[in-house]
Amino acid sequence: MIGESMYQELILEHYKHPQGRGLREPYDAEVHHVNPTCGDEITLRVKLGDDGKIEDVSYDGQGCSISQAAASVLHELTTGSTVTETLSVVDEFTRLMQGRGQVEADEDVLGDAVAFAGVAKFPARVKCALLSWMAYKDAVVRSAS
Amino acid sequence: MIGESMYQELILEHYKHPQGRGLREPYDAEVHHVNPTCGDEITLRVKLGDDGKIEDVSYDGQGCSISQAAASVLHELTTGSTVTETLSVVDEFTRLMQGRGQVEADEDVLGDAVAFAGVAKFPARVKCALLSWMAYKDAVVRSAS
Amino acid sequence: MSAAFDVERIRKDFPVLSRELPGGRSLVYLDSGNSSQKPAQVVETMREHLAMHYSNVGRAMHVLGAESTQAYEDARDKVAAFVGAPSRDEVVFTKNASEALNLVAYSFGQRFWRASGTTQPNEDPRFTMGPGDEIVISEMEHHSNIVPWQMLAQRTGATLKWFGVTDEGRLDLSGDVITERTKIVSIAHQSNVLGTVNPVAPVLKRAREVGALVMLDASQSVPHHPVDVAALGVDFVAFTGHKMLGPSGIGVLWARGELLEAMPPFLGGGEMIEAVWMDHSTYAPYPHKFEAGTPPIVEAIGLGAAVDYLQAAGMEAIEAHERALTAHALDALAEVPSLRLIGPSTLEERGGTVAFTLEGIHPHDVGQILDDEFGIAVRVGHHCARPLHLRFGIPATTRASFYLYNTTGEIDALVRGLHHVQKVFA
Amino acid sequence: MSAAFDVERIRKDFPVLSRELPGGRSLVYLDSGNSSQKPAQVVETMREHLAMHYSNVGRAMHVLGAESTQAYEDARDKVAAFVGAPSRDEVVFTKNASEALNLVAYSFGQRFWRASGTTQPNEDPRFTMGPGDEIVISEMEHHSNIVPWQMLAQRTGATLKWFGVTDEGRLDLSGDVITERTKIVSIAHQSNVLGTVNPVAPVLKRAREVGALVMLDASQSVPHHPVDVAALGVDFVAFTGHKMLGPSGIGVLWARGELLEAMPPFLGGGEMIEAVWMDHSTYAPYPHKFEAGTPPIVEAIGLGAAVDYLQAAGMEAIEAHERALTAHALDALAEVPSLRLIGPSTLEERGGTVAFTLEGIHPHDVGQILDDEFGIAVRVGHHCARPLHLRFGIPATTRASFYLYNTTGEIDALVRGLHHVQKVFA
Ligand SMILES: Cc1ncc(COP(=O)(O)O)c(C=O)c1O
Ligand SMILES: Cc1ncc(COP(=O)(O)O)c(C=O)c1O
Repeated sequence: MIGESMYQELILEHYKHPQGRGLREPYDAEVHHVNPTCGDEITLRVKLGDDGKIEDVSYDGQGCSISQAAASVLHELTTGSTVTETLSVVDEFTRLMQGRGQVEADEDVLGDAVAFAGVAKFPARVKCALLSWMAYKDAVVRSAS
Repeated sequence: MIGESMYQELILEHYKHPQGRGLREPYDAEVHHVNPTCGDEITLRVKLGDDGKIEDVSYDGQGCSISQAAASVLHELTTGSTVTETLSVVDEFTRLMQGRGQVEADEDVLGDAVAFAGVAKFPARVKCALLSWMAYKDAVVRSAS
Repeated sequence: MSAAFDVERIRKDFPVLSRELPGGRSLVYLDSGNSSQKPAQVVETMREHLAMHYSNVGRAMHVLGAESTQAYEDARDKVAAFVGAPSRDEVVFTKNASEALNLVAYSFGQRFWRASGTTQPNEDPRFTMGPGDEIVISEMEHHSNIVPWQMLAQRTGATLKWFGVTDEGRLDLSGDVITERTKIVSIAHQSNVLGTVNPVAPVLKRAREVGALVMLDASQSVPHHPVDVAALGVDFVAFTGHKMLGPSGIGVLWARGELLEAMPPFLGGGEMIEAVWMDHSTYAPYPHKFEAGTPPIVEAIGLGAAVDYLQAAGMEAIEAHERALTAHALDALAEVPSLRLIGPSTLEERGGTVAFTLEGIHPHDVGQILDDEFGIAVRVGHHCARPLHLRFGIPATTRASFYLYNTTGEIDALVRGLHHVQKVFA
Repeated sequence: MSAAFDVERIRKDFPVLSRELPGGRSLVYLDSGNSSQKPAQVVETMREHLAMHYSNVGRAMHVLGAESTQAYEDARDKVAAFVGAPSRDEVVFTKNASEALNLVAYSFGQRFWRASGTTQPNEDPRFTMGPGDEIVISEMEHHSNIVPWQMLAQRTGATLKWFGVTDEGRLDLSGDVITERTKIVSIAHQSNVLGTVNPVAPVLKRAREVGALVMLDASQSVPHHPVDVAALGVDFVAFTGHKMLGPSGIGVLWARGELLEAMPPFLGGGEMIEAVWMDHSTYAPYPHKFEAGTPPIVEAIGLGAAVDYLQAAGMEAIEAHERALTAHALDALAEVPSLRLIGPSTLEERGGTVAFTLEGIHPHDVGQILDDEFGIAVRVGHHCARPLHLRFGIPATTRASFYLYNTTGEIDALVRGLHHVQKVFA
């Protein structure tokens, strides 16, 4: 990995001890996303609070450690933030992932998610990292409408 | 060309002073061949003698010096020889031309036609050199039948 | 020539230009319109990648895979920026310009069938093609921009039409060639024989009026002029690596994203798919949808290095240098007795390609003697533009074509050579 | 391993094998089934040609044109001899194996139209294709030998059928897949996942009984075994340069001459024509008929150098070396707990490609940790054979594939690496 491991401790930590995993009620929207290339899957639910904040993101799925850890980090970063805030995190994360290793991550925005920076060099893994995040964006749009 | 000129004196000599050029009567077969790639053309007539020898090869055409000189040399080498002899010369000439510069010419068989050896390295010119010779072969087959 | 453009320094980057040919001749390379020479920077980039960083792209998840993928995709970025593509994803790598032209031609008139065997017509009206529909090209096209369209017409029953060429070697726009039936117009940006740079705007305007798509064969323009595909406003642009200091084996199709989206896939296989079942498949987003199998990886990387080189030299400077060479050549050739220029005799809207005939001497002989005696490499024949030669009633021409590394001294050598040729055949 | 085969000496020819990866790891390259590394001899041949001898082929009439043309056509001779082609002209250069497979698929069911617009059906019954006709492939094919045939079925309304795969990873020849309606059978010579070498004779025999043509996707066999196309007796063989020590950007289609003669052209353009008029063209004899535009010149020359290298090493010796590596690997991997081998577990009719899963650990993670921690390059995913993975009910596998430069020590490193992976995810 061009000198730095893709498997940051943090990613392994999230993989082995996923945060917020499991599908919970109530929810405003549920989506099911699949990565047809590698077979990774995720089912994800979003519950909005009355204050414009994300009350809960619950999920279940299967796939490699990158896709599973990404969902766990997503849960941590979104729950309790406003929809607008979380969408800008999603955008920044997407930018980082699609930057083919040439984009500087904005740590202030991304928090723990910067641990995924090393993934960006592997186009085949980028989709794993983005799977839950894209599902989340989709779910937010649906729950708002 | 790779050290030796394609334009041997002999080729230029035949080009400037073509042997046996012009269409003559009588003849047993007449053919018209065209090289569609470069536009070279030849009309060629063959007259067989009673002794199995070629009595006359007469021709007219247009094209580059290689194609014109090749017709002149053809006239010289075939007239007065037996059909069988000339066909083996044609075969040897064809082999030389299609050998991409890697075939040793048999001087005993080819006579003056060895001057064309340098042409073999240029696929685009090989057809110029072969035009009249292929026309001759064609005409001989037709006159025999 | 501009002070900033130091041709002697440039020449040092091209090893072959200082090569001694067999027999002790030095090389005068005036055949860049056929294929250009390669600077050491391109050769070295390819060598280094092949020797130390090579692996397959996209699919590999290891250091070498990451390095190759990054270098390959970087090359796409470079090419996209070089021609002003609005999006890098609109750059499809092919093996040459011919494949790019065929890819677009094969996009039309593909009728899709369901597994059950009932016809499932291709529903995008821009890409249907059948009897009554018309395809427009021109009489000055390279065979690679003629034959794919002839084959399309044969496959679909559509009609092939073409712009004529004036005596001066310009596109004849006078007639009513583009009609309401026209679906696609495909013409050369710059002719590979005449040097003529064709006017894109009026053709595009007329095509837009009738709702036709427009493709430019930019094989001879992208290497020699600043080209901005967005500013041109056309739909498809094809060009080829080997004519722009890059290696063989790599070409480019640029197309507007929404068209790449709408087009059916052309070559099927690995890397162009999203998911495959035995009985059907879904396809990857463009550009990968059109890049089946292992792409020309090292070749794309070499092309990226070529683009770097061209940009460092400066496309405006290159254009100005070639313009000066062309002016010199037009003047000098005008002095050669019985030389007939085929193509524009002024500098207006023309590039550095000069084709001509010498009375009574076959171009094959001209080319070969120039090479034999002086090491001057020109191209002779119909230059893959036989219909254009038929139009001028000649089987062949001699063509000298210039690039950033050529000098006026080399043009003078050509002129001396032509005088000698005339002596040999006098 | 035979005494004559000195793997350490071979390794010295591959510069990348002594490369230090970032972080100080050394490289263990077990991904040659994806793409092979290149010996210095290939890299240097290409460098030298690009720098000092390059020009376009066929059409150029000067020293460089002659040198390039000769080197390019020499490469064709070498490849033809390497696979036992009865005639050098039966070797068509493509950009990769995928293009070769598509070229053949596009030969079927091309209906030709006259300029007048009336249908002119393709008259050769071997190449007609329509509803009722059948195409046969197998479930173990690479996407590049699936998608082109799916697209052909869609274009023509023909039916796509396939051989299944047994639990042991062998072609299931039990059913009646090939029927009187079959027009073409296209299968892998060696599977790129299972390593299985497929039995050609029974398939060919059945195909001949019903008058069907047979194509072999030899992308994974030609690099690793002595292959003689004439002895095999099939009609078409596709393979690819980058998997056999050659560069990217070059592939090969071999086909019987009479078929190349009968097939319609695929890509149209320069070099594949005999003569062109605006409204129609006549085509060059094969192989040029199928090589439109500037071919991958330097890439073919590089492939020629690769063939030289393989022949000097000896294909029998390479095969024996890989067989020993495979034996070692099958033994060693059997010791890894919860490792499931996908493909034949014995050496019989199989090559040096070993795919497997580790219970509870996703192959993506296996591959990445092997790379991260040990510099071991394997391939993970579905290896462009998704239907085969669906067949085994798994989304992905880890695949190690061997070549002449690999050692048993590298396989031991892989096994140690797998134990480590299991620890990380324990
Ligand atoms: C069995 C098989 N067929 C076809 C291909 C396609 O080859 P290429 O990517 O060179 O087109 C490959 C390799 O990717 C392969 O392993
Ligand atoms: C105007 C034009 N179009 C198309 C081509 C074809 O390019 P390629 O041979 O790289 O496919 C050429 C060059 O040969 C050309 O000059």
